[in-house]
Amino acid sequence: MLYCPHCGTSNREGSKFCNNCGELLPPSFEEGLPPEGAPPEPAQEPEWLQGLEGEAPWEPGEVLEGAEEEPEWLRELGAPAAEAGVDVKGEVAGEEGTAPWLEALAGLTEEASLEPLEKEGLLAGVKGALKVEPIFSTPHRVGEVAFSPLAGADQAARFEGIVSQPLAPVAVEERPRTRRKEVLSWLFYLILAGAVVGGILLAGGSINMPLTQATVDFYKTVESLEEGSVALLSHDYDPGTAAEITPQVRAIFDHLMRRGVKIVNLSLTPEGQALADRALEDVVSEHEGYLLGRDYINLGYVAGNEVGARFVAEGLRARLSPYPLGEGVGGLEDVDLVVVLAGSQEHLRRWVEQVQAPYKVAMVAGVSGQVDPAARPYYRSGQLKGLLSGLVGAAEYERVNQHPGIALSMMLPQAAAHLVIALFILLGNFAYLVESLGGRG
Amino acid sequence: MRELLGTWVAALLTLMVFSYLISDNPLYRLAEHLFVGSALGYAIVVAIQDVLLPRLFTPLAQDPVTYWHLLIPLLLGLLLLAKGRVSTAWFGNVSVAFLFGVGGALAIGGALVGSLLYQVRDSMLPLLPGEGDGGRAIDNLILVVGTLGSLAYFYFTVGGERRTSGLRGGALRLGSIVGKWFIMITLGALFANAVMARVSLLVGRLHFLLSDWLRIV
Amino acid sequence: MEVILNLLEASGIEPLAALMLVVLLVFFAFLLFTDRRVRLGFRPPLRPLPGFTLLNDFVGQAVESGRTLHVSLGAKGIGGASTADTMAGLMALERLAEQAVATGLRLVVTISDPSLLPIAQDTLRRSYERRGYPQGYDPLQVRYIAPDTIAYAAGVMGVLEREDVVASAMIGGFGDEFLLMGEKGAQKGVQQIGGASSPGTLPFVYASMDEALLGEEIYAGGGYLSSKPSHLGSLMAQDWLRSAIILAIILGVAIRTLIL
Amino acid sequence: MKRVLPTAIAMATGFLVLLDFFFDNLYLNALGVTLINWVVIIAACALILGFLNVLAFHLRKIIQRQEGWLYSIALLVMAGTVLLGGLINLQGYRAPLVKAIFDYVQTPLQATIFSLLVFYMASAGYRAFRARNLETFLLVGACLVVLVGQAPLARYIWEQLPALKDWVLGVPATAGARGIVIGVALGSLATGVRLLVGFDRPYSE
Repeated sequence: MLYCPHCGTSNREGSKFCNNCGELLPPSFEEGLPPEGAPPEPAQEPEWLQGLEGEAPWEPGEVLEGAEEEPEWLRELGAPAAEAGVDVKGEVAGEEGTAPWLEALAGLTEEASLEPLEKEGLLAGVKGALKVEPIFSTPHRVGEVAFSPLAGADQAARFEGIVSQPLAPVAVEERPRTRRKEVLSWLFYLILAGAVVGGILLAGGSINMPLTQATVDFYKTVESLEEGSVALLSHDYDPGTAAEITPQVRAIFDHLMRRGVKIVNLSLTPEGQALADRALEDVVSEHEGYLLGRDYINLGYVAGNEVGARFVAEGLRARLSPYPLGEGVGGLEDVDLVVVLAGSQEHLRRWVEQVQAPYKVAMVAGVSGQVDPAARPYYRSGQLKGLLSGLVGAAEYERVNQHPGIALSMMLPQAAAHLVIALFILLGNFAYLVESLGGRG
Repeated sequence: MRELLGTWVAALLTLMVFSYLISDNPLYRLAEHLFVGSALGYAIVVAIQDVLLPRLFTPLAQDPVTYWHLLIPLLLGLLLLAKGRVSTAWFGNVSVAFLFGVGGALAIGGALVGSLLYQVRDSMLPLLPGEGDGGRAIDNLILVVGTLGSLAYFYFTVGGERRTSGLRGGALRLGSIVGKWFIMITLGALFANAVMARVSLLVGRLHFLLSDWLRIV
Repeated sequence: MEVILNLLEASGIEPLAALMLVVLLVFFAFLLFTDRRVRLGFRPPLRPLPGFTLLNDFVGQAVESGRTLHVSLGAKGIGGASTADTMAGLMALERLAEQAVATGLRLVVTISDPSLLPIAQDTLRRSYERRGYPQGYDPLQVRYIAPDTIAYAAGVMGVLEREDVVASAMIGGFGDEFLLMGEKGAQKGVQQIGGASSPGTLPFVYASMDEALLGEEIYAGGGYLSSKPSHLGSLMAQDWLRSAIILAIILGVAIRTLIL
Repeated sequence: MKRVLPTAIAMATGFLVLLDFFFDNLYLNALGVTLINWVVIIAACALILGFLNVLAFHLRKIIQRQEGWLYSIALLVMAGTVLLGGLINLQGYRAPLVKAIFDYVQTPLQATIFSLLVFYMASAGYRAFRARNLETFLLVGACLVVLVGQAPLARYIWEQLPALKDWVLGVPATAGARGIVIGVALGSLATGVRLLVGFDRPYSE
């Protein structure tokens, strides 16, 4: 609770201005105390009860709203129940007016909510349980007006910032955006971009990447495919995740084509098929003799949201029948490997649940790094025979496939950016520490 | 030639977007509007080519007797367009109601079959997985406690009833405190987890500028 | 046991599906019961949620007519599994629309799924009519931006950047693009409330919003903001089912620990 | 009629789709798939409605010469170009013009705008991830471990770091995420049920 220094009204934690008089409140971390002469807070009342009384009294209008939302068939059920509990006067009115029995209800409710609260015994524990703090102490921006890691100057600037705020209930927009704050964020951006650019420039050819078992399993699964077998690749990503997945796709294409595997491509995202086309064009040019329609095909986008994967499984034969490649493929059971390239957890889950589980087809996945925690359980349970995750997975695959490509050269800038962001977070904590120590002294 | 021109266009657009980091400016604004426009156009093209033609118009035109039922979504789609005029708006409520009906059912199905079933099942872990596997035992204990705690954190109507004993209230309070710790760990870990994918994206863009465009690397 | 399984097989329902059906029916029974109780006058005490407390009087804190209140209904729509998230956004919109009408703030609603367009417009129109100011409703207050989530985020960033936004509420189905909008709002000093259901998005909600609604909390809007009886009843029913699930997990853990 | 018909339709369709979820019956499955297929078709029709909305908004901006009307022209021209390019010869996104725009305009723009997220994560991390108490300390700690542990070559910083990262993601973070996901399931279950029994009728006047 924050108390307004002017009128004594209590305000929500983190409020910038008093709800009653509109005056500027002290920053939230400096706990405000009720000024002398202010009406004492009814402390014995739990917070939730205040909320109830203050915000949501039962007004006839509201009850009417409730009545309107009640479906007819339930209302019929409900009327006798209401009659049993309440003294009903008159008939249930039409939809436009307030039903008298509901008005009666409203009265009853008001009484119910005004019942004196148990302060001891059973409900004592209750009161405590409800004192859960306002969920997360979201850092409030007023406390960070200056947005600077330099504590001493920071204090002054913050004070200045608060003082310079107009004392009107206009609030919000006047959160000062000082030039310094902007300059600081430019500095951050510059350092981050510099780290990445430097990493790209410094990165040599191949880095000695450690290989993870999931990648090796992926490789082995592809390696075990015989010439002429069929692999189905589902490109379920968009340009937002393509930076990670396209390098995976190139490495996988390269490997599949060296094995002489026929490749069926499709996509459950509208953009995926175009991205797949582009990767295909590039890789096919390195492998002579791979013919469109005979050795590889892109079936395009399969719309269907939740059931897209099921549409694919059920309609594969029809989709493939116009092409020479489709001759030997009667359905999903003739596909030797399904490769799911998922930019989101949802797509992977659909493939595993709607295709892998019912059809028991061999499945591997290449996913965005972000999907990795969700994908790993499928790999552990054996539903996925191999898993590539993120750019790191692509780099590992390039290494095990002995065909170094773009992913390996991106490892250094990737690592640099991670470290820089970690550094910023540490810096923020350092600034906070210095600030709070300074505030105490 | 096409490739070269394309690379230049892409590179310039990329730089226009990065200029937004300094501040809002006309170049970024142009790039933003071009992007929104092309994304919109593309989505409509995809919808026509991959949905409306193959799933609606082609079957209807070729074999209207077999595919008569497709007239229903066609009608519902047209009714939705009727919402554009206030006087005919209520017809459109039928299509909207249809969408809400299917959506509500999918929400229920997704919640029950998609998450609840698997998550609850996976939470039932043995606390003594076997001899000499102390690490797993501790992990499982943490998993169970964390799941229960973070679930208890979300109680909305705690304690309104007289049946709530002090013990149960205390357990809930403890649960929600522990739950909050776990939720905070989750938020921190997932934030960092998201960094990886986006950094790859940034590296990809800068790599494009340095290698495809400037040809430095 | 065997009898039950046989019976299930005969009726074409798998055991797991049957279990889920039971859960659904139990929940439905809870809901009917709690809804009735609330209608008869019982008011469940609600845990305070700062997000909804702020939302309830969102624009009251910054009244200056002519400026903009932005409401995002999420990057998803209706008709799919994220329908529930979108409903949460619509609940908030209902409340905010009335506040905007009352204070004369300019309301901009952005959507990314065009199926939402008629619903968002209807919600707005009704709010204006309820306040006796139907001529104030403009269908173009609801802006469809683009179906692609990044394009949507770019469009919303444009709104936050240039349209003198004083407050912004973003509740619904979101992915990572949330942070693009949220951080832009934070940079511009916009008062923000946000909520999402996907765990991966929550850190971004937490990091960029003034008040965050996490996960399940977004669905509670009807109960917290409008005190709709069926929504209050539903919150109670959710809690009962939650207790049942907690007990089930404890039981499952005990069985697996003791028997295995 | 105006009220009953939409409600009945919502309840009936929802009920049918639910039946498909629970019963493994050939006809019900086919019906469920059909209904969802219809949703896909209606959503595609809704795109046209959406396009009209965009058109109306930007045309008004252009006609009234509102601030930024030139950009509106750019937006409409771009959308129109892609649309016409795809509709001519009905080549769709395989049309050379659409393909070129997708490859050289849309993809780089989408990727670059999304990559701004990294910069925003850096500034949000600096501003919001501060250890003020035990809870936020856990937040920051988990974040740093995963952030550094996930960097390629992290094992050169500390041999055990990747394993620790996997533990944080796999044990405590999974537990928290499970609680959140189960909660969300409860919430969307409740929302869905309210829609299907007609407590909530956002489609009705």
